[in-house]
Amino acid sequence: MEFGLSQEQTLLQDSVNRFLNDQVSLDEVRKVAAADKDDKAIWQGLTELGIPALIIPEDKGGVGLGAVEAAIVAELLGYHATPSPFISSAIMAPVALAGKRDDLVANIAAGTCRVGIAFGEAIAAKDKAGVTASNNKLSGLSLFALDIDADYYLVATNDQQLYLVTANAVKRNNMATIDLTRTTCELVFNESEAELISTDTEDFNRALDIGRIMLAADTLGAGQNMIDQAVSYAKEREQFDRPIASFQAVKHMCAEMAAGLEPCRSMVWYAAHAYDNLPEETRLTTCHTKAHISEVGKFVAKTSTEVHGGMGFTDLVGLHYWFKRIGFNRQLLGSPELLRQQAAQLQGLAA
Amino acid sequence: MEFGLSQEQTLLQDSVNRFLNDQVSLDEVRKVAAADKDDKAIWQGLTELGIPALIIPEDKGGVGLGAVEAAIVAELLGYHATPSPFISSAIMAPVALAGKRDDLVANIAAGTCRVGIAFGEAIAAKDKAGVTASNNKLSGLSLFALDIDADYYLVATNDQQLYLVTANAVKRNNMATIDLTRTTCELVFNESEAELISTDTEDFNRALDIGRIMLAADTLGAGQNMIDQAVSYAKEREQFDRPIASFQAVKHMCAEMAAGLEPCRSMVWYAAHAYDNLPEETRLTTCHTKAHISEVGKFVAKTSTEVHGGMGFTDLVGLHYWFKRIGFNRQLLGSPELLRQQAAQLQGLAA
Amino acid sequence: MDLSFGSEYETFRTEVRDFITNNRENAPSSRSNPADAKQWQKTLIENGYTARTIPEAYGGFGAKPDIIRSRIIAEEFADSGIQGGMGGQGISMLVPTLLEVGSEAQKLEFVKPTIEGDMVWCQGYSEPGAGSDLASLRTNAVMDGDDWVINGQKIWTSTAHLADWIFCLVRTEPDAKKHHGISFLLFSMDTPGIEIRPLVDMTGVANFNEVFFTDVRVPAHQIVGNRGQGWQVANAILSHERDMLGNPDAALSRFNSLIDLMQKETIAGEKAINHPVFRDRLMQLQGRIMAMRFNDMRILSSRLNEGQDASLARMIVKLQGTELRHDLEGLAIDVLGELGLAYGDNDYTRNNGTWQSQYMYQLGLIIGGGTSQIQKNIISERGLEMPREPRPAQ
Amino acid sequence: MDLSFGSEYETFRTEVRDFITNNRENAPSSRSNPADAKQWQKTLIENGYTARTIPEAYGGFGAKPDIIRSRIIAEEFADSGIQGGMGGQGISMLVPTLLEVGSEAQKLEFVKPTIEGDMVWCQGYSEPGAGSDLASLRTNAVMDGDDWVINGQKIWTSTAHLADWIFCLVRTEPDAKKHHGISFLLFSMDTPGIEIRPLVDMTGVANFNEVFFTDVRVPAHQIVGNRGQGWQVANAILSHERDMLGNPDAALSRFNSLIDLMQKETIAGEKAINHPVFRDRLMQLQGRIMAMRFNDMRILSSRLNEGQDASLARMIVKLQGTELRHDLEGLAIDVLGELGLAYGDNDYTRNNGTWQSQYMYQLGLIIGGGTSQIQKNIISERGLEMPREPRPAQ
Repeated sequence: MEFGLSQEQTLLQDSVNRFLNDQVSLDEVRKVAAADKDDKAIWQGLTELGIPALIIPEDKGGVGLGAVEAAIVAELLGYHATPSPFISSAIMAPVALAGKRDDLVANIAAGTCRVGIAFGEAIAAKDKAGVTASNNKLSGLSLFALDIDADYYLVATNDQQLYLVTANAVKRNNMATIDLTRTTCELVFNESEAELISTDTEDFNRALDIGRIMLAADTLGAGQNMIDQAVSYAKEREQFDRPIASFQAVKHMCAEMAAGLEPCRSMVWYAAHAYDNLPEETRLTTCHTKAHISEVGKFVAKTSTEVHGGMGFTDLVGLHYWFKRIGFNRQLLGSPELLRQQAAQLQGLAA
Repeated sequence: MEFGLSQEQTLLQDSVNRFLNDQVSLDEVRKVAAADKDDKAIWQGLTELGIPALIIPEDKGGVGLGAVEAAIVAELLGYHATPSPFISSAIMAPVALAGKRDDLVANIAAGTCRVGIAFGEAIAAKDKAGVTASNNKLSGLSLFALDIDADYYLVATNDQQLYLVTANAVKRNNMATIDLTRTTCELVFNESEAELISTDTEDFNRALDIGRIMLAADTLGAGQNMIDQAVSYAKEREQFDRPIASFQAVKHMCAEMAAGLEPCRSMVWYAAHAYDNLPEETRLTTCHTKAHISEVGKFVAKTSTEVHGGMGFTDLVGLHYWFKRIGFNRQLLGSPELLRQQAAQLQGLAA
Repeated sequence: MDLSFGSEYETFRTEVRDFITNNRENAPSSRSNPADAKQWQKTLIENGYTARTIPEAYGGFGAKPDIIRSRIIAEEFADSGIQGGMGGQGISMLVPTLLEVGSEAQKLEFVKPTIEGDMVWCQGYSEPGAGSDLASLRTNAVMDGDDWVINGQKIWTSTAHLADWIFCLVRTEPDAKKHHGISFLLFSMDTPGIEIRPLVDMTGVANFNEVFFTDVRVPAHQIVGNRGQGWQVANAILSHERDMLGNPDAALSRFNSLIDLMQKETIAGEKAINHPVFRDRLMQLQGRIMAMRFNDMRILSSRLNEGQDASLARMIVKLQGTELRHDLEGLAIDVLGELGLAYGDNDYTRNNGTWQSQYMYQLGLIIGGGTSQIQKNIISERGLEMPREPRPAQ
Repeated sequence: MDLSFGSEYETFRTEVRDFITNNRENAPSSRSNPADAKQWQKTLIENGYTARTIPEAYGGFGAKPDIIRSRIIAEEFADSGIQGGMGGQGISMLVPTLLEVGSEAQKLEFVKPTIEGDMVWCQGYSEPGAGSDLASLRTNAVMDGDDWVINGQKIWTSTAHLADWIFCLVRTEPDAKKHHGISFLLFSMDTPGIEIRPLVDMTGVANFNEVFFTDVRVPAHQIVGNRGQGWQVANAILSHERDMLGNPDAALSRFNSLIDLMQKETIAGEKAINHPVFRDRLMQLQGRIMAMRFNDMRILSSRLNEGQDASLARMIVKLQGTELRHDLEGLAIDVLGELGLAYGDNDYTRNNGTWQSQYMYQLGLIIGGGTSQIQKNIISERGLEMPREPRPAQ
């Protein structure tokens, strides 16, 4: 029995962490956030590490690892507030496209193709938005689709069928969100040519499950970073002739954050492990994992900002990039309330 | 503009407080809780102060004061965890019986009659309970009716009609609750003779409104007492060679309690004032007042117990009498969730 | 209990309403030029609708203090949606300070131009190293001939880029105990050696500035109070500033916007207001707002009626009010789901993106003007008479 | 990640199950007499299902420590609903202490009768004046001839009225620093001068006792470790005690009862489970329980696999687990509405009134075994390496 990271997993963690430490400084994040740069150089670097190929089977040109390894990477990306299309292109898309468009999957693995994700309206259609399909043509509107720089989009219709469209086939407009480390867009479909990928909602759900686990892992990393920053700031910052870390109020705020977040690490590991190995547990665990971590993350984001005092509120220390990233992860692909409702439904506790 | 207690109100407060300080010690509360005594001696003392007559009009033998004065008294009763039928007999019953059974109202004022309240099933009927009327006879079951020693019960049927029954006409069984400072009973109606008091649900609602305000005021007082006890204990109790009141964690717990409870005082005053003067605001204010104070009270009850450390958990300091009293007030005559639902309905925000 | 203001005041209210009706067309909008705004301010002063209790000798209306009249004026201007008297730190903080402790010459020199909008001020209190522990500030002023020479840095200086003058706390007595080494200086922002850098905050906007002083020379007489008394001079109005944070009227107005939002927005085709979990959270907020509004009435009443103590009620406003607002804005974001993420240049923002910006800004207010932790210290020590933190052994 | 225990352990699990099936009729129930319970305990020891790793020389089974086997035993006995090995503070706390630091004579004298149930112990640590600051305890023992003479008072002594012996912390070196003046003594509860008073708590039950010592004489050799080393002797197992609080398995079992309750109870004619606000709170709890269960797996894994650090994961269990349970019990009360008030002698209690009694008892656990405030000190200081509270100046 081993519920922890293996040596190989620790090596993966170390190598990705080293890259992100070197290449994704706060300055770099700022540049992307300010739209002075896009995420392509970072993605190129991650591609050299094999990240887009991570969960793609070896016979499709991938590395053939699983959801636990993916969660390890997602956590690190969150820790460094890394701009990248990881969750959409490297994780959700290959899961859905496997066996359907293996050519594209191989291109994703090679880093020559990015596939965005437009699932929002299939989860909870927004007013005036929604996507319908007819004769392999899509119509309607999808909001907050992941990745403005994708070559393709994997689109879920209102009834959770999956279609693939090329970026050229749709009208695509940037949608700014609070989180400037990721890009989302409005996709306008007007009888847009599309390729049917699956009518089996289970395919939609599998891609959604792993996407949700990745967002939870991202929040885990981002939250851990905010705690680390808060503790470290509190030790340095002096007021009333002593480090504020020696005030019980500050210590207890940090203790409450750590106590909340620490079990989330096990939760992410378990959800990822279940995704690969325990199909009957996956969906419920996933719903609770994303919902619970979103709530803890909200508390950590607020509290760590408070520990920083006024500095936490400024752009100077840049803490807000993590604050907003946690906020983004909370709402995307299912808010906590929606996920808890789904968890109840899965157990027959709600209609 | 004066939103505070008048000189007369302060005098009332002082005289009731003096009586309770003298006559309702923790020892006295313990005796009633242990059923070594009932609340009759205390009620007799309060009767001599005119408390059962408080809100009964002067021409009916009462003192002719209003809901604000009633709330002042309820708060003090809560502060001292006083066993008494105040809310049922002195407040809710006279409101409902005024103009219908003025003879009884006069007897209540004189302290020669106690009227209990059985409204529970009209608010949210419990499984297998509920009261129906036919030809001035009641059938069914009402649970947690207030006052085991009442001479009459004012009973609300499932459809919120009000009936009066004599205690002899029903089967009455004691129902122990967590709060041993108040008594409740099971009333079994079996074609029990009853007198119709009102078919106008507004009469039911007016009595319910003021009952809810009184429970909120009781929690206000009980909560204030718990904060006072916690602060005073923290100043006395030494650990690590200093009073625990000098530890920031303890100070902040007390500050959070005070910050939560202090606005509740204004809320009770306003709700009581609205009850007498602002009919269009009464019901919404009342719902929110009881709901909000119940939530704050729950926090105060837990936190003040924690400040007391192990002593708070014992029977030795008796803090639990207030803890349980707050718990009782929370659930009776409408739990916070039910009240918030009603608040939404009153504003057309819920069906 | 008497919640009405009485007939005398209702007459006054009618006067205010009439004034507003008759002068509505002269009120400036956000796009008016400065001259119109100043003219409007003068009209308001002449009619006693701003600078009301400031003596005529210093340019004010000269009325006796009357909290209810002031409140009626505030209510009526807020309801009418037209601009009332000018705000800003010069008018709200410096002027009361000068009236209390300034010299006659300072009152004559500064009050009139300030209240008439000809002299805009900013406040130089906080420093990067002096936040909760403001008295540890290190910006220093050294006497050189007849001038103070100032070096150091201030932060959180809102409107520094628009201000003509600054009122500033500086350390002038380095050998005194920290609270006794500070002086309160006034000087022009045109003085050589001042550099202003905008301070972008988490909302993405520069709501504040940093201000750097390098050998800034200020004439010796531009001090308020004596050398080393700056802390006492500043302190009276600091608590006044705290009183302004956590205002429940603003929360109520946002709450009403939130109800509107929930009645309009849909969640998977169903109106948000019909979502029982969100509705329950909405109702919880309404209860909290009610409590704070009635608490506010009690504070007002205690200022009107001698012998009513509402000191604890006042102490808790900032702590409770800012948390309440933060939670309220957060509920709107949750209700909006993915749409709650829209921010900045996005056609799909709701209420101009204010749910997100206020969610963050209110967190700033939880921190600013005395953090929640400092508020809890104050409540426990001054409100509950619990002991201060013991001094650490050296 | 490998969540299975492997085939060797599955074989072991089968053995345990077979044992349970074959011996089920010998297991005592709550109404069995003490002799039967002791006989069952002996059977369990002989088969290695309790006292498993205690050396045979001291009456145990003498197996090598194997966390997984221990866990499998615990799981299977819990699942079967029949009684596993005896518990109590003698077996869970004193025996490990003696095995670690007791003299050979003490091991031989005390371990066997204790694990066989012939010697029941209680613990004398806390005092009215020594709670969070346990090391400030004042019950003292003075050497008189060959005896210690003990005077003082203990509190929170569960099972004192049933215990044969007590293990007790007493101050023997009044001039030493407080942590260095304590000794760890063992003595019979029959010793003259001991008075036991039941301590009723807020649940209405005497779950604990106070114990008073007046000139209690104890032979000098009944000390564990040396004079003044009592704090160190006690401390190793104190942290072990904390590990037992906040167990997520117990929370899961209560959660399942809560689901049952919500499926049965109605609120104004509608099943409680269909109440969206309560259901959302239920699901929040389920998420928290899941997190704590997986956290627990991680702790187990760290004990099995070298190099896996789960120290922070362990440190937070008590804090999170007790709050979780308190909230869970509180939800049940809210769901029950007025019925949630029923307690004690009331035909309408649900689950025997345990929702209320556990709501209170779990609050007791939030306080006991290191309050939540002490837990947060530990997490911040040991887990996050934040500085200790500075010593106050004298």
